[in-house]
Amino acid sequence: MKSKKVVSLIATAALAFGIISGCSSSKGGSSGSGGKQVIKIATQSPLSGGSATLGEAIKLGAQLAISDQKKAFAKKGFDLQLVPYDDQADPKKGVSNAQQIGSDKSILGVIGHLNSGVTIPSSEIYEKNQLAMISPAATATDVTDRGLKVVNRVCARDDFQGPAGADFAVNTLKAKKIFVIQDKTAYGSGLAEAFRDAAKKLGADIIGYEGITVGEKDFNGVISQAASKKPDLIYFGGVYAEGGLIIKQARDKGLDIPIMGGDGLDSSSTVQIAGDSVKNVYLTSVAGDVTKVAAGKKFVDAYKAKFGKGVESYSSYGYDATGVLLKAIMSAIDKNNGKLPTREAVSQAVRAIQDYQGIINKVGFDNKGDNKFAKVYIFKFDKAAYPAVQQKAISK
Amino acid sequence: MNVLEVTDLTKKFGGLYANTNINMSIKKNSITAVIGPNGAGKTTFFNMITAVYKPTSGDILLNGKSLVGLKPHQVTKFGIARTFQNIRLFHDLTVLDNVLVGMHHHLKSNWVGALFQMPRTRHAEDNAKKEAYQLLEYVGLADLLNESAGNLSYGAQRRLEIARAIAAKPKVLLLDEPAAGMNPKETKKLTDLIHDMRSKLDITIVLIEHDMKLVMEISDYIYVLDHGEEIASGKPDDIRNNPRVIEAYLGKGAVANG
Amino acid sequence: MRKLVDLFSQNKKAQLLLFIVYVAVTSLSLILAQQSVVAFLLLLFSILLLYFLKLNTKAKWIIGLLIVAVLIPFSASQGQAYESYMDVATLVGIYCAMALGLNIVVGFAGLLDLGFIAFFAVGAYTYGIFASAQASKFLHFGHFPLSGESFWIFILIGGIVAAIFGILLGIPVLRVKGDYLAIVTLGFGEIIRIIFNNLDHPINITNGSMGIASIAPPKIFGIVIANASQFYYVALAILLVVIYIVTRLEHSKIGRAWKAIRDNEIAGQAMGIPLVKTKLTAFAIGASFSGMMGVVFAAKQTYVDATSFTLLESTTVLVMVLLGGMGSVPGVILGAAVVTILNLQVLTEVSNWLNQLNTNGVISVPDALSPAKMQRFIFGLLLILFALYRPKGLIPAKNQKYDANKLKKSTTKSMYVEPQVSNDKKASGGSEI
Amino acid sequence: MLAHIIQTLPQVIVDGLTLGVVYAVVAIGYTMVYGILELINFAHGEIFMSGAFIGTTVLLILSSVGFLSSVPAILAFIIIIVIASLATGFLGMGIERVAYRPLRSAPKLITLITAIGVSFLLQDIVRFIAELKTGNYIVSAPSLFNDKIHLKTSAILPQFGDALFKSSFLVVLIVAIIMLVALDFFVNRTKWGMAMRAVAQDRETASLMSINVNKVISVTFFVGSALGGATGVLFMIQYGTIDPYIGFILGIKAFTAAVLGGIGNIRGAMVGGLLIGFLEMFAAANLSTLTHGAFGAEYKDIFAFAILIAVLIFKPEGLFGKAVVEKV
Repeated sequence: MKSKKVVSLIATAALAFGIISGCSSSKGGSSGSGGKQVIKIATQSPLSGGSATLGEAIKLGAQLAISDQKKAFAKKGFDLQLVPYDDQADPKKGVSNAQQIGSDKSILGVIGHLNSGVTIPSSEIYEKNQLAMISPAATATDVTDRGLKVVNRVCARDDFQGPAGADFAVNTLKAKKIFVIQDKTAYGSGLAEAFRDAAKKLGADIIGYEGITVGEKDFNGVISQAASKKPDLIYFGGVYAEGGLIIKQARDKGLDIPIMGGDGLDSSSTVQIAGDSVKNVYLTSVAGDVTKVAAGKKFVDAYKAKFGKGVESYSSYGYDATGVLLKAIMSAIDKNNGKLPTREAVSQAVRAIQDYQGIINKVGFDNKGDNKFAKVYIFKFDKAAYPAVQQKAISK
Repeated sequence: MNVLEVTDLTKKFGGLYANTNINMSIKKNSITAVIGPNGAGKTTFFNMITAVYKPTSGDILLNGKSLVGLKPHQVTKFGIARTFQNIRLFHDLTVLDNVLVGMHHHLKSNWVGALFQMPRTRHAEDNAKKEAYQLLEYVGLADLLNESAGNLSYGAQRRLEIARAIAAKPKVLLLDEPAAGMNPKETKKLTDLIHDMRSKLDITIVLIEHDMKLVMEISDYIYVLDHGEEIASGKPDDIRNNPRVIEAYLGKGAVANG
Repeated sequence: MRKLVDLFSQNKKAQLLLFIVYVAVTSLSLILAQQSVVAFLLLLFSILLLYFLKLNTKAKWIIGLLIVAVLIPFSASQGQAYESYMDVATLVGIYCAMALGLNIVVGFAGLLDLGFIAFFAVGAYTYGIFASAQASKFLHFGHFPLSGESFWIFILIGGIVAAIFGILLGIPVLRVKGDYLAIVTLGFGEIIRIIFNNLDHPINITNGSMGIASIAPPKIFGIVIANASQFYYVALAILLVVIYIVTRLEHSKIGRAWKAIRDNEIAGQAMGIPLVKTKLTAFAIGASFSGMMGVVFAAKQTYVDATSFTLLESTTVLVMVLLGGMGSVPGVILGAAVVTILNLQVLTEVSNWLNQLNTNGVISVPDALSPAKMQRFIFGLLLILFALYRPKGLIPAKNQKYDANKLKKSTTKSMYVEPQVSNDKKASGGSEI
Repeated sequence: MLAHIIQTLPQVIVDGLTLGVVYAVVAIGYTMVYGILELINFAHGEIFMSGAFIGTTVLLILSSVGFLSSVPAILAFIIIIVIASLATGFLGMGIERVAYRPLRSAPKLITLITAIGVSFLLQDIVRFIAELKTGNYIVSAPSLFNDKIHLKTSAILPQFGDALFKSSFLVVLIVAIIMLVALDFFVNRTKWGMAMRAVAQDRETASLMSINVNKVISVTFFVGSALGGATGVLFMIQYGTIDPYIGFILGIKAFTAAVLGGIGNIRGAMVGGLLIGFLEMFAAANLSTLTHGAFGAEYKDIFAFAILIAVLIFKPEGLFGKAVVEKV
């Protein structure tokens, strides 16, 4: 009996100390290299799970922006650092991370999240900590409609992207009968709903509105249903993992009609999964084609050189969002006579930004935190290659 | 007076008859043995009485009330407790807790009472524990009250099963091969215990047993089953000399030769 | 050396002294260090030490409560990471209560439930729907959202609704046994999640995959509870109630009945235990703990959607129970604390640390191996190792010991008057073990 | 409404058959292990997934060395499926040896929990190998059989629409049928199959009859896992994209199929798999038509689980199983 108890005690102690020793060295000092004051920027995006490709892009974009501006901050006596957090696309994890981010006083701003479902609860914590958040990708209307002071985004809202897609589908592609599929996530449903409502208003006939299960590989049932109803266009609200397969399986069923999706399809993985079937696929994205402008080409090259992979849709927005944040921090530093500004000052400075020249488009926040200059871009895949060809840019 | 009346009890598994038209009348405060070769359907018979199996046809009456269609725990409440051929104790519970579980149906305590530590519940629990301890003393396991039941020796486990069964305050106690695996000394003590239970606790006992010495010594009345059918019944002496019984046990030749 | 250890394990005063020194040092370091996860964890660890001290139960409870309710919040509040620590501590509380609920079902009653998180979801949605504008979308009377004061009633309502779900699930499901039960509950958990994720049409009850946002924070005496440090006390209070209920029930008639049917269903029935009723009580009570904490969770997050209630979550709670020790209340609490902290704090911290080393070029660990992504790997390994080498968990379940002397001095008259065969019980009972 | 359902029926049957045979072969893996050990091998879905990944790896290696262009696709396919099934067969044996055998006398709950542990472990190991190699754990493979086949079902009955499928469907179907027939032969006609059935009946008696029980169990795991791995390859061939999490939900559905057919009964598992595959496809295609839009395709999984629960409640022994009476 006695020995059992001792064993269990030792086992527990070993486990606990194992835990502890693991993070004993993780104590972040408040002074960085060369006695400079540390300014940290946190990113929160899914680095694991089904949308990791997109989450990773945000992180890398931010990383590039920070390494670009490290010198400028060093001149002022600050050491700029990035702390990436993995929210696993899980609201609970996001909130818990947000608490940790909030408690690290050297963090002056957050870039993230990818998913609106995670952004909404986490931003409540940022608000309490007066910590500025700029999302490159959360498109749900609720993100900014709650009127939080610290919440901003550089991308367009669902109620802009969805209708813009609907407009293109109905008026440009002349689709009369549209079949809508969505992935039953906050992102996919939000977008698909906005698209559906707008398309209805424009006079299109929505002949089906079906949900699929994220993580599955066989969508033939829904596609058969679609095929039998002979639509002019299929719209998919969701991300590439399912989108790519839906495109492929629809083509296998002889559906050579245009298929349209949102920014969740704006990834190299879509092409990888769908292969040649990706031809005649349209997508709306809140991020434009970076290669269209000179600054963008430079960005693409720098990104490739640094990380060894091509840009994804949100790479540039991750970069821009970080750029906006850093600009705000810089101006807050200047206002504070070169000393470390407060979080409050930074979040005010972020909201005050009216005219920041990003890689593709400008950034300027309205009183809710939405980007006044946000645009929606329409792309089309002509061949099995990423990125797709930009067709049109739509402003508000 | 008969406590337990079984009439035309039949159990069919698929196309196989495990018990066919069994009739028994068991007198109050008697010791009755059910014997028969392996596979004669003795345990099936016990299982029907305790509602583990539902009879295909026939009736079981306890003090005139039918038990057919009841759930096993209801049968216990009516006053039948049992032990098992392959011992079924609550291995991870202590010896005393095992006995306490036996008192489940007549223990006046419910979970609301337990939550709020109501005096009535507490009182009932205290008394139950004392009673359980006395039962352990009775079967000779009092020293082991805090031991896990699974750690007991074979003989002790058998006795604990009996203690647990009488904790349910049954009118009829069914013992399924209580002496299996016991040495002669243990068997002797078991015999004493069974006798004592009958005389002191006013319990009617029905037992399945292969140890003929024990059966002959202890029983008031014996039923013999073979191939699911009742082939003989009577006092020990009658059964000892019954040719059908000898045939069942030793085969046809045995009778012809003898 | 061995003697010294023995001596120390006997000496109450020395133990107590060392314990006090330990607590003082860790809480001081937590106060002085601006942000030290280590100090925080070490301070939490003191609870475990306390558990192994040779003190009487009451003293342990008082000391433990003082540490948990006063010392930890106080020491943590001196640093910047206050809210972060308290958030983790709140989640520890929530998961402890859930794990204790599951422990009733799995540990006591021996029913493997792989869909346990469904009840948490039920609780969370119950509060979420009525404490936000969501309810007005399908109810055409009453004013929604309900005010934050309703939170306190909703803790009860959430528990009751979850218990009802537990019974509804139990009635059909309990007809199957063992492995089948595991699969059916798993299926049921998934069904509940899918339904919550889809129930925005035909009637919009849960707002589907968009989730329910802007859930009213609780209010008491006009004070709005919005910070993790405040939720901590709510969670703690409920957890204490849960612990009280669990320990009381464990040593009551129903607790014995649960364990009896776990050990041997057929013998349990033969001893007069109504099988279905007993199992259903286990399901209902276990579920109600989960439901109560679901309410707290919804209020804390101010947002609920179905992504928080996946199968991985059910398994996480199961890991807690198994790691701590099935059927062991202190074990399960420890298991829940270890897993939650591991998940939320340690893995994240280690990943961040590795990442820092990566960016500074000290070492190069590929992203794929980041510990934060290894949750399944770690859980899987823990499950296998514990099942193989320590199936009874960190703190194995212990049976309540009875004092023979107390039971001997009987005042009541029993029907079993004099022991007959107990004369030579040594020979027949004890010696053969 | 009915016209629409009839019209899509040929296509639904073709698609349901594809998914159904995948379920059926995976279900057999569950049923074999359950029949012999009374253990739900939770990790079986992950063995299926591992098979898919091993197959993809072999395929990618073959295509990178230019092997694919020089030989017919069917030969490459045979090489891939053989390698994958051998590898997963040994994987299954190894899992049994390490994680299940030491626990054979332990309570079932514990074994079930290790099985869940193994399943998590495999998911993550495959995930980080895939991620290390490709930077993304969703892996796509080049397709081997891409010809489209047009089945003129409308010629049979004018109400029918036509069905379209890829040639990979035929490969999947034929290989699955070959595997099912071979297995049936193996279990019912060979010495090992007889030993397996004997061990499933009564382990102790079998061991008295000089059957090496451990060896038989190992063989069972090998055969079941090899089938699972081969099915993974079929899945990869048919759908082209895999990730480390495909095994879990598919495993549960395949288990549902095994239960539906009567667990322990190999032919039952086949029928159950086909039935579940077809019902799922039918639900996805027709639920919203049937309920006038109240419930859409997103409810199809509820459909599958509801069937499982209903079967377990009303006919726990399954459609083809025999009721077991517990010996008291």
